[in-house]
Amino acid sequence: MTTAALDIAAIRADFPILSREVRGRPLVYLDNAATTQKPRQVIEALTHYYSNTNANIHRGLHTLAEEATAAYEATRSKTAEFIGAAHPQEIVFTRNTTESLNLLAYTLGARLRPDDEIILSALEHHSNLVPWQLLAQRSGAKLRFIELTEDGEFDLDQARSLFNPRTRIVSVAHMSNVLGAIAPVADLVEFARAVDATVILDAAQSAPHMPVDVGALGVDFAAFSAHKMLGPTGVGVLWGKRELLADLDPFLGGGEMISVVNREESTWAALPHKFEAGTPNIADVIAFSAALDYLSAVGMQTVRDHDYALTAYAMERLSTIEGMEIYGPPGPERRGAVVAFNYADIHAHDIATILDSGGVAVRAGHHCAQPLMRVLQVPATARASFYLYNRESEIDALVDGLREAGSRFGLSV
Amino acid sequence: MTTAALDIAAIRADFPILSREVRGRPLVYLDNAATTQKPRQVIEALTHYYSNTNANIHRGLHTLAEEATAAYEATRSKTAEFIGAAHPQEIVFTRNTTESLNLLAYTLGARLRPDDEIILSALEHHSNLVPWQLLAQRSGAKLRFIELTEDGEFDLDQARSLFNPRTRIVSVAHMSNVLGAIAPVADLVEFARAVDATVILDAAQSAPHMPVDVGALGVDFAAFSAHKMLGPTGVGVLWGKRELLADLDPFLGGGEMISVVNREESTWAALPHKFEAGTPNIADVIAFSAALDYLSAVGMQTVRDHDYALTAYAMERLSTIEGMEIYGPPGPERRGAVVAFNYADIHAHDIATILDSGGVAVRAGHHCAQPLMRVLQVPATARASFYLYNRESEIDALVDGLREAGSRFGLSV
Amino acid sequence: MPNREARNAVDLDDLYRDVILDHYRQPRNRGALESASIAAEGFNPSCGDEIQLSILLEDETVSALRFGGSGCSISQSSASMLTEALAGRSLADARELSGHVQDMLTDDGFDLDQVDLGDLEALSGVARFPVRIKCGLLAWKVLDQALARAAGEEPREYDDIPTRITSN
Amino acid sequence: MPNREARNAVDLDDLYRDVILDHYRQPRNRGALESASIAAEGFNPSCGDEIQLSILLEDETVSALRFGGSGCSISQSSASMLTEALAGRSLADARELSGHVQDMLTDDGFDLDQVDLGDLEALSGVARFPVRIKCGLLAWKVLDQALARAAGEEPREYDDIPTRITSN
Ligand SMILES: Cc1ncc(COP(=O)(O)O)c(C=O)c1O
Ligand SMILES: Cc1ncc(COP(=O)(O)O)c(C=O)c1O
Ligand code: FES
Ligand code: FES
Repeated sequence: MTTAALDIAAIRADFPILSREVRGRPLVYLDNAATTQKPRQVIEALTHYYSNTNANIHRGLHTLAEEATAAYEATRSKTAEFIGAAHPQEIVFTRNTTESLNLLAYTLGARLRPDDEIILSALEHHSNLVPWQLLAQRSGAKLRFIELTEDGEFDLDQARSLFNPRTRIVSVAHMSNVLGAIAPVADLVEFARAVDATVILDAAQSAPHMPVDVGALGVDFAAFSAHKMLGPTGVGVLWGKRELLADLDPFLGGGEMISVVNREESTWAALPHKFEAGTPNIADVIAFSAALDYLSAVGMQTVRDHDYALTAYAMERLSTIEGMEIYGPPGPERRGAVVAFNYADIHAHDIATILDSGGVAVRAGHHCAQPLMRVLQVPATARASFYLYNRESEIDALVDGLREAGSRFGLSV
Repeated sequence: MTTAALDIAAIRADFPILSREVRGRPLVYLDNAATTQKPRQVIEALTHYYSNTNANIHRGLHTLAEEATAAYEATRSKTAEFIGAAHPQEIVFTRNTTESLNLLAYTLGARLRPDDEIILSALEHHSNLVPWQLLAQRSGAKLRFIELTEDGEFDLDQARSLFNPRTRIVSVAHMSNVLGAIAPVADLVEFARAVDATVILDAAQSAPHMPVDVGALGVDFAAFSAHKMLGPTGVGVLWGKRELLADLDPFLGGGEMISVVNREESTWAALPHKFEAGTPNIADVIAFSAALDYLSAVGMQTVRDHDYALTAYAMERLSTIEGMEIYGPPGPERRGAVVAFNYADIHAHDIATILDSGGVAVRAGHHCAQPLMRVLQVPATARASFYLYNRESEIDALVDGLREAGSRFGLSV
Repeated sequence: MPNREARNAVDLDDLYRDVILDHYRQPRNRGALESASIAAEGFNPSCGDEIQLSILLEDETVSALRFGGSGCSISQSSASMLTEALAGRSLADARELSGHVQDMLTDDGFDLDQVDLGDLEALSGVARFPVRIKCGLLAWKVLDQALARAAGEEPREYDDIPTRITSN
Repeated sequence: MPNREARNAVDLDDLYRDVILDHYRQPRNRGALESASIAAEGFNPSCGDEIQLSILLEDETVSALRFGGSGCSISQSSASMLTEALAGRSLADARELSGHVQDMLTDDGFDLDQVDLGDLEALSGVARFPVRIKCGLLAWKVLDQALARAAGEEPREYDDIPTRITSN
């Protein structure tokens, strides 16, 4: 393992929840693709904010409001830097990835015409599928799907064939939350540029797990969630190229997003405020700063290396169990820290229950990717997903739990 | 003062921020209509959640997810009880009042036809105006405005005259964030029922400051924000009658809000999940429970009585200052704990700066109610607003600061 | 830490009783009745698992029934046990039994000694696994729908477990 | 607590210098020039305050200017001082002065001793009140727009203080 770079014991000491017990066993938290745990630094940032500077922002002329506004805007700058955005104005804070994508579906979508086409893929999370379905219903636009290879990766030849002059939008998961597969962004951008389509990246899994530089990737918009990268719940990020964001009509109307309001019509605030209607989730945005600091201090390449090592170890150990089926790319190179699997004919939910009784938290179900389940021809999978505080011994606990499940269900283990 | 019922010293001890200093003076926080401070109970609920039960909710089969889901849904039940909703399913968690109102403007709005009419009032917060302007642009519906009396209250005769068979929606502030005026809800409901219009209450200021029973009020929908009632930022509430909510199409698409997802179309989850797409602001919703508990323990009538006493005292003391103009209803009976004013020709922002230098936090500006400023024929006002931890001596500090402002600007004080 | 292990083991053993695993591995009455008087189905949206029931009624009595669908050990064994327990019961009797089983799964105060549920008692441990209660209930909610229709009542809709009558 | 009071008082005195209050109470050059070569206006969206400038240029020199608008003491006195300070200056000179004033308001490292800003120095205290800096800048941003246009350049757009040329 390449965890030499990471002092896991020190990292674990930063996460209060990791010392809790579940059903009498130490918690083994392997549900990081759903949401990650939070370091003390993030929790303390919240406490500090509410105990010292809590105020509504932007329109205040008193000291608290000034301090809160400065801290809020500082997070915006830090977020911009973290993903290589050209300017803090390109960062819009939303509730989550889902809202970021819906914002795009509503605003970009207002321009679509019947028979315009939107390209998605077969592995999308519902959050990058349903908003486009709703848009298709509103606009008459058509959805097209990139299919997967046997290994669960985008079929590039078939993908290429989908692009045509009616293609307006292509929106895909940068990293699959089920298969772990990493999308071939450069190719998609190339295909899209040729037909002048807008490229959106659902970076909900990639931003937390690997270095992401939106400038270098060459996409137009990206969306991700703070809660999946050590930050608080309730904070999503929408990044967009400044000129593209500026060109969009507003999504939600209300306080903060306006310039001049008359009874009948209004004008809009400058970016990014145009897209942040009402009182934002101030405290959590400010606390997200601490999460970004934490990840930056560790280094995103180090996070990726650690993920890689754990994923390799997990795949190796799981594949020694007879009847184990692992989905997605065969090696850890082209995938993130997500291992979805099924074990013989034991239902994924039974696996999750049995693992939980040993303190091991994994997720079971369709992982908000029902169409992908149909492609895989399974009703559900179990899924273990890792992050920077996980260690090999936790994967051993996972394997032990799986053996217990096997023996309970009468498999030879 | 009727503060006998409240042990203010004990209450203040629960709010860590109240012991901080601003520019060398004890903080006097009179900007509660913008956002309130948070008691230690709420801050600790956040710390406790992140240190013990943090997990994504609803789809988890492990212990943490189960505990987090239970706590999240318990807040929903508590919120329902707090406002007299018939069922927890009637409570949808959003980011803020603004998002709740936009959700309605998008979903109710999808049914509007050109020349349908929407009734608002002259005093609306931008958050209850701009969403309807955007809807009017999308749908061709027309906005109608209830005008104000000299005292800053709804002109009921003129209001009555606005209702007609084309009226589809009436949406007003239950309590004005500038004038404090309390809307004549019973009359509006009566007018609306006669023409079968939907009644929406912007309860952003009322839910925190007085007993609100949506059942007794007879309205159809109500919206408010946790951050204005001791809760964390990032949590809004949309309440709607169950059959009305059930009848609406979804707003945001994504995880959690679906039942069956196919590539081309999907079916929706039951209420209230249909309207909660993606990972919600779990931690803050759970911490909002502690805020509701706090307010319930004090009692909303006691909060209202305390507000009343402070408002009466503030109005009395301010009116002794020559050149002071106070906006809104003359007595505290028909208004909330908000006192907006202008002092001679000193600009509201200069007043706010001078007060801040004495530790007194008030807001100055248009208070997200530009059309109301035009009705009042002022560019801006200063505004002091109170809550359960404020006391008379803080109003004295406000008055002292105003005298300082007066003398600086050469007024006779 | 033997105590913890023990407590743990007891927990899981509570859920995965032998009877349950037996019904899961060898389901009874799997299939569908061509001549069914009523067919109904339901699914658990949180996992996508589903149950179909087809029921033959003769003289207000359940004379035959079959189940179909797919899902976890709890939902499938619960359905399998249901088919065994119901055969030959009167409509009224069947509805009472269904009420007992659902109480057993959801009501803390339910007293196992008050009623004889036979094999179905094996489901009692499910109550201690809150997220699995829905699994245990699924087949019974579908049954309720079917029996309500058989009794000429308007079948109730369940928000959390969408069910529907597919034929009668 | 005399120290605190003192520190406090100093702060506010820094902002509300006599010169500023004097210009606020008795604004110089209020109005508009009918014969203006260029007119521009801008407003501060965070408060709604606004400034209009009308400027008469003769031989690349500001020969007259007037301001209008409404707002706080800082924005209005800043505009009033601007009109006094600029009259008679060459275009280049005016732009340089504007640069200095804006630096004084926004640049921590600005050294007051390096340039003689006359009465405009009174604005230096504004820099210590971050939320009021926009007030001090408003008139100067409008000026920049006007002068850019006068110099034949495309006027820059400010995101935070929308300004526009209204005639030229
Ligand atoms: C009357 C009223 N409506 C709506 C809002 C908007 O609330 P939020 O900013 O929390 O969405 C406010 C608060 O600013 C308000 O006072
Ligand atoms: C790939 C992907 N997209 C979108 C989402 C939705 O994120 P959120 O629930 O934070 O909106 C997730 C997380 O569940 C995800 O993994
Ligand atoms: S997990 Fe689906 S019914 Fe049990
Ligand atoms: S407060 Fe508006 S410019 Fe000063």
